[in-house]
Amino acid sequence: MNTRTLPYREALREGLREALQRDPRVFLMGEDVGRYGGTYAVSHGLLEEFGEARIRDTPLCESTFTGAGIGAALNGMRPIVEIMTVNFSLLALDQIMNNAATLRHMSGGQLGVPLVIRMTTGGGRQLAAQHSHSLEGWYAHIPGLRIVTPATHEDARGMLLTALEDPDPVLIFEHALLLGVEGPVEGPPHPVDIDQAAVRRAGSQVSLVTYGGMLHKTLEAAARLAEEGIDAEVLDLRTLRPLDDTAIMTSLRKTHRAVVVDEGWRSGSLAAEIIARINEQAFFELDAPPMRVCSQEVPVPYARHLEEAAIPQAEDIIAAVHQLFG
Amino acid sequence: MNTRTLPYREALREGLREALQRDPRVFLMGEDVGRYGGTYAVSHGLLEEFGEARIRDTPLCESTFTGAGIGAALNGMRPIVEIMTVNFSLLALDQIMNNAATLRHMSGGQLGVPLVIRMTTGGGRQLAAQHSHSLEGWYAHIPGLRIVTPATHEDARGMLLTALEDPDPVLIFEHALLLGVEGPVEGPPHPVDIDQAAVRRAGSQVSLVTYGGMLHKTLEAAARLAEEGIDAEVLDLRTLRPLDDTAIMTSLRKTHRAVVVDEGWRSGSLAAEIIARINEQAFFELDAPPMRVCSQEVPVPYARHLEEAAIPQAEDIIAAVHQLFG
Amino acid sequence: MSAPTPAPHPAIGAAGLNDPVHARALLWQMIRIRRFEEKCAELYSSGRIRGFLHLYIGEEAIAAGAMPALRATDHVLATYREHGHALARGVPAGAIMAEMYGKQEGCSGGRGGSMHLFDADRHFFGGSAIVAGALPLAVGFALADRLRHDDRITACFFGDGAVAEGEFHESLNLAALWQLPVLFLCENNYYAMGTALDRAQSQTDLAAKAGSYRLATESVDGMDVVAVARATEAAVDYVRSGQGPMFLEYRTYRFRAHSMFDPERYRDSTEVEQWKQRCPIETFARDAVATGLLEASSREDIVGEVDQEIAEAIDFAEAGTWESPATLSRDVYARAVPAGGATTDREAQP
Amino acid sequence: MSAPTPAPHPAIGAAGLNDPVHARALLWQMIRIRRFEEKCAELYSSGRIRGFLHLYIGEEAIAAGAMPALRATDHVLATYREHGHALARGVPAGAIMAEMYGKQEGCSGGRGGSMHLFDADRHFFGGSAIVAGALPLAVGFALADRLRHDDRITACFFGDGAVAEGEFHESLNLAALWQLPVLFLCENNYYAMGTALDRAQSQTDLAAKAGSYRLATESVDGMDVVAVARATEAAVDYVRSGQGPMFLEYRTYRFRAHSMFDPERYRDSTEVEQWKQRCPIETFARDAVATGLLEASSREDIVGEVDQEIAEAIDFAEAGTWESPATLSRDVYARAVPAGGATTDREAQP
Ligand SMILES: Cc1ncc(C[n+]2csc(CCOP(=O)(O)OP(=O)(O)O)c2C)c(N)n1
Ligand SMILES: Cc1ncc(C[n+]2csc(CCOP(=O)(O)OP(=O)(O)O)c2C)c(N)n1
Ligand SMILES: [Mg+2]
Ligand SMILES: [Mg+2]
Repeated sequence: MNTRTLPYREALREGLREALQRDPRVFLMGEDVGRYGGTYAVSHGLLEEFGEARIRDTPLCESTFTGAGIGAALNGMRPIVEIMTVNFSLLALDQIMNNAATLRHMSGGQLGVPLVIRMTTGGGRQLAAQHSHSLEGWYAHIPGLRIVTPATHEDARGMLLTALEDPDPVLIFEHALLLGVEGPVEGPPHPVDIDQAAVRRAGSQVSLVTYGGMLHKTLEAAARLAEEGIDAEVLDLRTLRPLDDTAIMTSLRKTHRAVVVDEGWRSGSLAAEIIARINEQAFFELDAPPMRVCSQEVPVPYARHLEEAAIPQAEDIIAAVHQLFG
Repeated sequence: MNTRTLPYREALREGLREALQRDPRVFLMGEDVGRYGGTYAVSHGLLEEFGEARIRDTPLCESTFTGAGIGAALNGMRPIVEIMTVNFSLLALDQIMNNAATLRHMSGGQLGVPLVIRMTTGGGRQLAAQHSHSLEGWYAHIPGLRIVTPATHEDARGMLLTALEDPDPVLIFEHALLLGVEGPVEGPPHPVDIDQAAVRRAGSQVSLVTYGGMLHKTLEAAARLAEEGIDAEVLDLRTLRPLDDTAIMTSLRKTHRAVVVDEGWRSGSLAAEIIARINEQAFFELDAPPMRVCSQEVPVPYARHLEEAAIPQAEDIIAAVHQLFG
Repeated sequence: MSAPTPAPHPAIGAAGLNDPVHARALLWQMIRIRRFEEKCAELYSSGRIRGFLHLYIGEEAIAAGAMPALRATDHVLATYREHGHALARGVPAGAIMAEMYGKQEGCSGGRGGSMHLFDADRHFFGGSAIVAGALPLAVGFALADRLRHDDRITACFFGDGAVAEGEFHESLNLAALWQLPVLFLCENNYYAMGTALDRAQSQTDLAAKAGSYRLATESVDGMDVVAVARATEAAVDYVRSGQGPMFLEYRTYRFRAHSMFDPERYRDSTEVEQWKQRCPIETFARDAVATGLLEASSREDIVGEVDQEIAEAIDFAEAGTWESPATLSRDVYARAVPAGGATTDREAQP
Repeated sequence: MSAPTPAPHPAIGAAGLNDPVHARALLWQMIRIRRFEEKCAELYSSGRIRGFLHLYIGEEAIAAGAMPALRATDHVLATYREHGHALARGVPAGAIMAEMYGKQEGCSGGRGGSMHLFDADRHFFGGSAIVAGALPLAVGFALADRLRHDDRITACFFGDGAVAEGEFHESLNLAALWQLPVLFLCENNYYAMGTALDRAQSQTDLAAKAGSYRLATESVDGMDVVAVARATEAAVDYVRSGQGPMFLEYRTYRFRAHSMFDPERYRDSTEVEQWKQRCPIETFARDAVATGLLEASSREDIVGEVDQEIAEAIDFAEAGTWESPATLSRDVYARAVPAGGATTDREAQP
């Protein structure tokens, strides 16, 4: 296979370009996606390639351009709405929850909202409390949405294409810390299966369940644990709603121990949901109570060392595993 | 003690009146709180008693009147913002999460937002998908907020007074189904302790952990279980953030079994958080995996029988307990 | 505040009509909506209809006058006060009634109720219960048509209360900036629940306010069905011609409470009575008969016809079936939730 | 679009001044802000400052001219581009610099960084990183003062980009409706990141747009520090006199990129160069010297003074201390979390 290495940002762009080429109904809309080239340069060059009609810069109005994406989707298009970052998506939440997520059911199945909303997420860049949210797990509470979190380059490129085939709204959370990271993709852009979680590292003694930006810290932790002789399996959830319970329980039945690693705030985290499901579906498989490594329950602070203390680090994952075995 | 019986709505009103009488810094602001008398007649009569300056009707602009409440709180007042229902609070979520909840920490402790936000919550009145949300458990994810859910008349009246003494933002969720229900209060209005959960029915065999509108269905279920010889304890969480872990674990150490009853959608529910905490803090006390009874993962439908099927009912709680003992 | 005193005597629209068929159609639609809703109110009292119910009574001239100006392929969005719009758009009365009964034969399968009437085939994207929440959708509908070079337009009805919301501002700006084929149709009935217009807006001239976005605007007497029809036709032509969006204000009044729960403390009955003098049905029927456009008996005939239709609608609703709770989770997603995916079972599964 | 070509030669504000002390103070503040930020850019490159850094370079006349019009007890809110406002408001340069270093001695204890400068004692409610997010707060500040019959006013700075957001609309309406003492200060630099004003607003005359809320409006050349000062003084007087809110637009330009990450593909360098000809520092210094108001050496003297202050600020920041992560959870709530309450411990506790 033809394997190439490229930054995550470019993998995203390849996915976008492919999507725009494949289907004339697809267009990209959001703040500074065009002339600026995308806040994080993800859409750089696409305006020149596809023109203003399909690469639409919007004014600052998150609620309305998201709602307009819903309307365009209802009316036959396949819009990709970019909300610059998850932090601004709160302004669009009414549209997302009350319109995008409800219209199919509320209309008795007559309507559908095949909309893709992309946004960057996560902390780690010293952007402080209003710019460092990790809310993808929180969004996963909402029925009617599909939530995906590409952690690999193949997923960054392919999940968009899969999402565009989905007749329902899909939210894609792209971790900002990954944008510059290099990684492999194979062959031309193609949709990827988003229904199933992926074992990113097979192991037998403990299941480390994670997703998105935390995958890399978790893999790092697993590598370091391996040096100590602890064989950890790393499961990348990929889709946070609906969760792939089968994959989680399969891993757990092998390892009998779990640590869930999640950048969201601890209380009400996706990690809590996973622990609840483990209880419901595999309680008697457990050798020890499942644990979670989450963000501290504070608005994320600016200072580097404080931010590092607020967000899960590889050390925290290792410490949790030690506790589990200790 | 002087015990009176009155509707929940009037208990809320007594709390409001007392708050306005006690402290000239207190004012009430929101849509239709004045001339209309409150959408649910909670504030009926207060305009006449306290005047337009302190009972302020606002235009339809949830984000801005909530933000204005934050600003007024920063500037020495003790505003009570009424968001008519939780459903519209999504429009104000940016102000709640990015300003109210962060300013103290982000300013290094210089600022404080002593704001109270009240809203009705919950389904059960055939108002369909956009008007039946139960998001209080979801709000409990946000550090910097306190979330309270008065389920009794004493709490309906007193929690507001306690909340106004809090130097930080407090969100009060009043279940719409309770408004017309009669119940007792004792003596004159007074603040109530909101730090601790309350055992509403002592029992020894299973802990039913709940809050808000679900308390009454849970008590009903407990009463019916008692007839079968199952002795259930009912714990009313009262404050959803911060959770009273001690009370939960104390009950669990007694009963060794738990069912969490929560009107929120199942995935990512507060119930999941409680199960995760039980795992973390009392795993080896468990005789069986804790269970949860939550809303179905659908936008709440209009038709009565469908809505009833979507929202937890006493029968569902009983069935869960049976399963636990079965 | 008080609502502005009505103009002494508005130019009666019937005077501007010379087609008796058209006149009868307008009167028929207004009476049909009125009688339908009066029946709804009864059915609400008897518990057949539940939830919230917002009556359009007094405002019928708008839906009746405006809707015929649109093509069947245009898109229509409205609010929770949308029975009249649905009826005028051609959604069968039986399907609407069944929806309010919560039956599967309802136009939203019984899941939406009064506030959420939908009919995709008739491009009726109906009921929205979040004030101003449909405006962004309308912008998106229009954008899609523009991108496809389709000459369909999108009409979005909303109330005066919506004008205060941020989405109004954002939506008018976006539509004007991108010159989209949206027709913003503001039903100004001078109250948002209990809040009078001048207690909600620093600028109570809503067309002037809308004009600040540099789009075409017009205001019209919403109690005059012919004026509504003419103004809407002109607006539709303007928008369809590609000159950009337009804002049209209908000045109207609701004769009934905001919803079935409203004690109406915020306005006094003399104001209501004053407006009732301008009842769109009374005035139009009177003038159409006076000018010889309609027979004196027309009104009675129409009542008979529509009452028959409404009775059938009720029969249809009564005979309708309840969806089984077993299919409750259907249509949350179009695709079945994948194996291993989120469980939607209600009981916990240990 | 292109930004509007600058007027041929603006009326130079220095001509309207006759107080050399005042002239020097204005020049001093502008140069101080400029030099401070040039140093910030350097410190960013060397990694001492992190996160986002938005420079105000080119826009200094606004903060320098406007801030002295306010009383110490008035309230000031700004955006993430607020170093200049903080400096002009009297927040010590050392405390600002230490904040950007992330030190505890920073004006927000190191938790806020460049975008979140706060100084409660100086009524500087500073940095807000959600565009338009501070406007509702400003309305609330003003409401509180009005309720207490206090004659303090609230000044809220924001950019042209904020005008498109719903909260702009809602806030101007509420302030005008309730006649609150808020001064809306729009720094129109013709771009919101890479989006030019005429690609964001259907109405690019922002004062005209604001006027649609029926409040007083004014536009002024934001490159002319004296014009800024005069217009702001008049606006402050107007608002303090209780006549209601006011909207004041400063027409300005940022000479640098939006933030340190911006490749500036959306505007061409000739446009930037054209505006640089109107540098508020250059033009004012030139004219003040030409009219004899200031010595030719003033500028150099001022640079010396402020560079000294900035060097000390850096020393202060360098010497500052890091907050221990052990106190990270402090100040999430004012009260300690009650026993049994939500754990904030990072490791799970089985
Ligand atoms: C965002 C939002 N806030 C509040 C409400 C509650 N509410 C329902 S209708 C209404 C008044 C709307 O008035 P208007 O837009 O004038 O329409 P009308 O009812 O007069 O037809 C209010 C406040 C809501 N549905 N949505
Ligand atoms: C609600 C929101 N959306 C998007 C952003 C990202 N963003 C930061 S600054 C900015 C441009 C704002 O422009 P303007 O208001 O003109 O201020 P300027 O930067 O020109 O001073 C954008 C889009 C944000 N911070 N908040
Ligand atoms: Mg109205
Ligand atoms: Mg700008």
